[in-house]
Amino acid sequence: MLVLGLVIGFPLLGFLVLLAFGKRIGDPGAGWVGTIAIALSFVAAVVTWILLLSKHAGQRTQVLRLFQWIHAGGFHVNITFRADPLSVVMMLFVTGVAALIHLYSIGYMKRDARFHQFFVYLNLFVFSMLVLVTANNLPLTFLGWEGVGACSYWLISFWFERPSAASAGKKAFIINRIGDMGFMLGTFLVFENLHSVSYSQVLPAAHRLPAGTAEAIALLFFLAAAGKSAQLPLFTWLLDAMEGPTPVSALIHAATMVTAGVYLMARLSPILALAHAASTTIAIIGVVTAFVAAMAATSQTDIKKIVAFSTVSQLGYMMLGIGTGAYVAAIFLMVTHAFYKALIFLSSGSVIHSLDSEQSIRRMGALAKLMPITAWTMIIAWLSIAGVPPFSGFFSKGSILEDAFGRNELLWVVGVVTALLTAYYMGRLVFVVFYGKPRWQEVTKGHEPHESPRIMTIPLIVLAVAAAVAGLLNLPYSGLRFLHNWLSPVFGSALVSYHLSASEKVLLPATDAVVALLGVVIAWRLWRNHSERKALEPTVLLKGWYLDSFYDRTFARGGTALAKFGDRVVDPTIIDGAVGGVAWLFRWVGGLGRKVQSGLVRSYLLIMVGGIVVMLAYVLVSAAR
Amino acid sequence: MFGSLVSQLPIRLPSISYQAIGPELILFGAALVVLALSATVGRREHPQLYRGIGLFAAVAEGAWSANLLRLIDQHGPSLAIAGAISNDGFSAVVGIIVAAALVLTMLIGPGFVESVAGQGPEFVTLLLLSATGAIVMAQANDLIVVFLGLEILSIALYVMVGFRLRDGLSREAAFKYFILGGFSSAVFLYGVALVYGATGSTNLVKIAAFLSSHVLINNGVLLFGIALILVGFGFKVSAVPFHVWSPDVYQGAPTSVTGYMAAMAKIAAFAALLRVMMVAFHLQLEFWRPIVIALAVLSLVFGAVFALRQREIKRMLAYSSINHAGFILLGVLAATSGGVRDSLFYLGAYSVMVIGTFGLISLIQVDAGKVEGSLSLDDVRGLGRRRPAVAVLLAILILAQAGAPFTSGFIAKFSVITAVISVNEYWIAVVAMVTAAVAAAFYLRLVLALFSKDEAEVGVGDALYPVAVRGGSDQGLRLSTASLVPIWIGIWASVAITVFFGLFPTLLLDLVSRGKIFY
Amino acid sequence: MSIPGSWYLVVAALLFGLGAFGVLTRRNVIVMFMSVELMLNAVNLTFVTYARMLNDVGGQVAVFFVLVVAAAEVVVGLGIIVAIFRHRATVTVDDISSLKG
Amino acid sequence: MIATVISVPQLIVFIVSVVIIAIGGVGLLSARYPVHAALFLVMTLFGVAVLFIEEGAEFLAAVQVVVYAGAVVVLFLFVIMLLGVDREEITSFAGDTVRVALAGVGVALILAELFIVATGAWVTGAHAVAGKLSAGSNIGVLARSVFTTYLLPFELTAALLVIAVVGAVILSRRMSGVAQPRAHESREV
Repeated sequence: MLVLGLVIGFPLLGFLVLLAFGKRIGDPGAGWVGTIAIALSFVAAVVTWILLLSKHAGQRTQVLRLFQWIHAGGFHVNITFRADPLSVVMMLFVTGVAALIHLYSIGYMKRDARFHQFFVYLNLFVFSMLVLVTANNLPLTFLGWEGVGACSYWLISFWFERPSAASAGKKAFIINRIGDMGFMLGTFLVFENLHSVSYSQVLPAAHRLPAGTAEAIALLFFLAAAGKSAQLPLFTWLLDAMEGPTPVSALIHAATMVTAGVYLMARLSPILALAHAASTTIAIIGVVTAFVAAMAATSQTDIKKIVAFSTVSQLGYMMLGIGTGAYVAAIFLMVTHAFYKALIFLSSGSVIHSLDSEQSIRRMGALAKLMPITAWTMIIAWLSIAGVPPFSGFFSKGSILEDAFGRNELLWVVGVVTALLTAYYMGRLVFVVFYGKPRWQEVTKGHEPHESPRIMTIPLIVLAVAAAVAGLLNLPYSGLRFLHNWLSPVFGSALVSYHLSASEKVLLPATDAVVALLGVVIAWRLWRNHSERKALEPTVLLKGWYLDSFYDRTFARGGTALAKFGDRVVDPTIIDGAVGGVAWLFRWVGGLGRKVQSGLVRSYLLIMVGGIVVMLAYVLVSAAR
Repeated sequence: MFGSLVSQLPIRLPSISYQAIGPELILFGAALVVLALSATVGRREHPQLYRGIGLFAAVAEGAWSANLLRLIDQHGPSLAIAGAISNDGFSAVVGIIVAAALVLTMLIGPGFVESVAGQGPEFVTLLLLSATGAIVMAQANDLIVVFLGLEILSIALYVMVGFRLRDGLSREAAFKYFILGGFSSAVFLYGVALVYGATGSTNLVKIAAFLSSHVLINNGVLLFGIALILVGFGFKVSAVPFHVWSPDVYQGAPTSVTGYMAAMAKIAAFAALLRVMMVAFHLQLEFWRPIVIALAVLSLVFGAVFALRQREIKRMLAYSSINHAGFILLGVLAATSGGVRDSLFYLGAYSVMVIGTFGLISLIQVDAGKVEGSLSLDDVRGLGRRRPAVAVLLAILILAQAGAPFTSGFIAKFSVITAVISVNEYWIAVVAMVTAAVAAAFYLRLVLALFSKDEAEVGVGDALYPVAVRGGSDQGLRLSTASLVPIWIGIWASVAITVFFGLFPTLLLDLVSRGKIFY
Repeated sequence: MSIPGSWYLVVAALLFGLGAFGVLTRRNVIVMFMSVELMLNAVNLTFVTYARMLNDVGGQVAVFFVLVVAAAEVVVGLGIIVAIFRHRATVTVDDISSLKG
Repeated sequence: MIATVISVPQLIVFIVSVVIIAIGGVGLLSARYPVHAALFLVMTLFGVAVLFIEEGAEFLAAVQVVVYAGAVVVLFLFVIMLLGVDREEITSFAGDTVRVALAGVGVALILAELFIVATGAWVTGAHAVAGKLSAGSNIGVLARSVFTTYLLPFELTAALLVIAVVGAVILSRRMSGVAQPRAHESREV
């Protein structure tokens, strides 16, 4: 399985080369080096896939062992990578989408002062992501998990000159820290109960876990996944993350990194299958996230915010799939989503690029004639995400909703309503941006927006084709369920299959199609000639349900209450966010530390004596029998 | 009458295992050689000679310990010299860690210290003597020997902290360290006295034997003694609330001494703490574990939180070392052989990186022409442009301290947390991880400052300490090339070791897992 | 019948407390240092008392070592104090507080 | 009743020496001049030495007087005179509420100790390990123990004393560096 090493090795090589010589290679060259590295990695991934395909279905799990990493008593961790149907699917779409986005970035980041550095981070990111999806044990997955987190942090604040970019990076960092804790604790629990952290040993032995422990492990890992995959209530960071360059949003915050949580849950499906309560929780959180984010998306005016909320919503769908045991459907949606969401982002990027970094849809409009390729690819992406047959979203979302229906009708109802909203808000985006009256004159100061260079449109076209036809991967007819047949050995008995009656099998997809078309029509009726409708854009939704400011208030004000020692002038930075509040509390305690450290020896002695007295009190308590 | 007869009998000296006390003899002997040479050759003519002897002694000590470890693996551990010291894997491994810390300091330290305080044999001598104390503490199988080792180490450190005697900050640091240290020594000693009263011995093995064969009806005095001993150790390792000295002393001491002190005091005190608790008081685990938990949790939390507000880098690192102490205490409170191993790993990893870190900070201070006592975040802003090598190396070491993957710091944190999980104290593991996350924030702040764009705001550090600086006369230090070469070797070695054991921790884990305590 | 050991122990404990109190309250660093010596003496008394109660020589030997340590500590400690005084002309502990924050 | 159990002369010696210790200790705490404090310290040391004798530690009593009272306290006095710091100190009891609270803490500490000590017979069962104290003359037994069981600690004191000497040399040598600020160039001590 040496070729697996190549899949991971090429991005690493690209990273190292760019790190060492990036500055010398210069503006377009560095981008090409990065792109080629990823493209080669994609080729290697294809070879891996073919090699696995040639094997019998039961023997498609291959492990590449490099060396022993940690060995401490019973605890050992090897640097081992795993090629199995699941990780190959992940590898293929990660490297494929990443290669296209690299190509696009060559055009997008042109003339940026730190052009080569951008590709250094991007290659490192792809490497980390591949480590994440191919690792054969939890600690190594965690390394990749941290690696993508760190790259995402750097890339969000890539334009750190903007203060908002820097603080957004910080927010992403801290919220992901909350999730990481879940990951580590989950790992420890797994090790405590199964005496191993290797997937090869843990997953087949998962059934030995006591039910309660399995629930706990599932919930802890879901905490990690919720942080990374931006589920309620931890999704606020993803919106701020849009401060990064658009290719970053496309690659990291739409196609790959944010889906890592879904991948992790799918990877741990044998444990999840034991945890019924946890699964139900995940399904509910998923569907609620999907709905809430879709509602919020209907009112945004920043084009990237719309897409970001849409991403959160789609991730909610994936978690719904995970929660209902429809792992294949979740992975299917993940793949198709990677295509159409990357496409939406890149198209938006193309628009933003031609409008000199303008992001408000209020100042766009009538761009379809000027940027035909961008417009058409965006429309394909819209129809895909809306679930209009026969575009890919129809099949992938349909299979999620089918299993949701099998689990509980209520989940299905919410899911369908969300689908309607999805078709609607994306339609709003398309009509307001590409049709209606031009409103961009102010921004462009006279000159007309023009189509992006070819290096940016080629990835758009490729992704558009993929988004349109990706449904072929898993058609809902017994012989044509390629992805299902490919993946089912991985999930085995964990995969839940619901039996639907013949009429349901016809009615459910029909409902999906009708709903999608309905959403398209409504959007057309409402937004064809309007760029603003106050009644349909309530502030509560524009502000993302006030979730962010709710955090501001609870944490920041809570902190303030603690410090109500006459200090009425609240530092303006406190109201900077939930993180600000917590950070402020820490700062306050830290300031207390500086007061304690008065420099007076006798005060120090007093503190020490205080410690001794407390200790002796404890002695008295323990000694008195 | 019979009594007087007995005392007439000739005294039979116990057999002395020179092999077991080889490390002490090498270091102490080298110190005496340096002193003797300086009297004949001339004090300041041959600074390189003294450093060379010191370095040689440190390496020899490490080699001796390694050989000792090999022999112990073959022939088994034993007690030596009338049971006063324990010749076991644990002491040999600690001997190796001490040697590593000493070698790095021998490379980095003298160049800096002697450029401020004048050249001479004293610094090298004190380094060797203090390391002798550390080895004694690691081997000690008797509370009296622990105390003597502690005092040898501490008194040498008091003097080293005050080595830049012409600077007010250094003198003040020495004084504070001394007076608080003297107080805590007295408390520690009182604890020893009470344990002696309760068990009839100061010998760890004999205490354990007594406690396992007798049930004390009234165990107050024993517990009292254990608690006071913990206070003494808590002071040495700077665990909250006995940490109060460390920010001041870390800041005031010559920077490379700070690194050495952070490393060596922790190695020695934790080694002795582990042995005392594991050997003598293992049966009292239920009693002392909550105390250690309290110390650990407080150190973790306050070390991390107090550092957030610091702009003074050396003080920030002092708090970070308090946080580290909390982590190492996790291994102690586990009180299992795994916990011992993980603590040793942490100590080894931490010592190497902290000495390197402070070496780099010394370099930055020399560059900036700063008083050694102060270096604020603003002073290092944009260092990545001016001195990329220094900035990158410092960033690596700081990230290692934060526990970044692929550095030994990550494995260290990971393994102590595993140790505490293995005794089912999950909440402590959670606390530790949360504080690691909080700590990551201030480490990151330092790293970001190193690579940020805007230049330094001038003179913040100077403005803060007008009084203190008055006594000194630091008109920009200059380092000769002859000093710079070993300094860079030491720094690179520290970074290389940190990264190497991050990539291949198994080698170090194998070593420390041979460090079993004999009882 | 001789005096019970516990009486000596109580005296020692009181002496230790007095010493600790002195370190905590006095402002003159030399007197603070003397108070530390008082604490060490209390420890010595404890050791000797236990030695008698246990009929064991170990406690007395310990005192012997404590005396040596105390002597060494005094030499270095007074050296530091002299150094400080030479530069700052103060032995008032509260004045020695430049390092803080 | 106590008198019936404990021999009267011993009791008198005990009480007298405790009184001496108490006066010395309290005096040390409240002395206004450092010199007085040093003298009070000597007084306490003498009291403790008497207690040592009463407990059969004659050698230690001698060492206590010679080394402690004779050498250590003289060193203290020497430094006090050298520095000329024998001036009145504002004792900290006045107007310092924090220190009063501190005093409370100190007292609590002592009371806690007393409570433990008062709870009684904790030494039951412990055997002499290092050697019987009653096995001969005090010095003889002590010497035997120092050169057998405690041989290593005894040798370690050598290292301790070397450090003290080196430390003293360093701390005092630098004094010359102050007189001539450029220490690098000043030739010798």
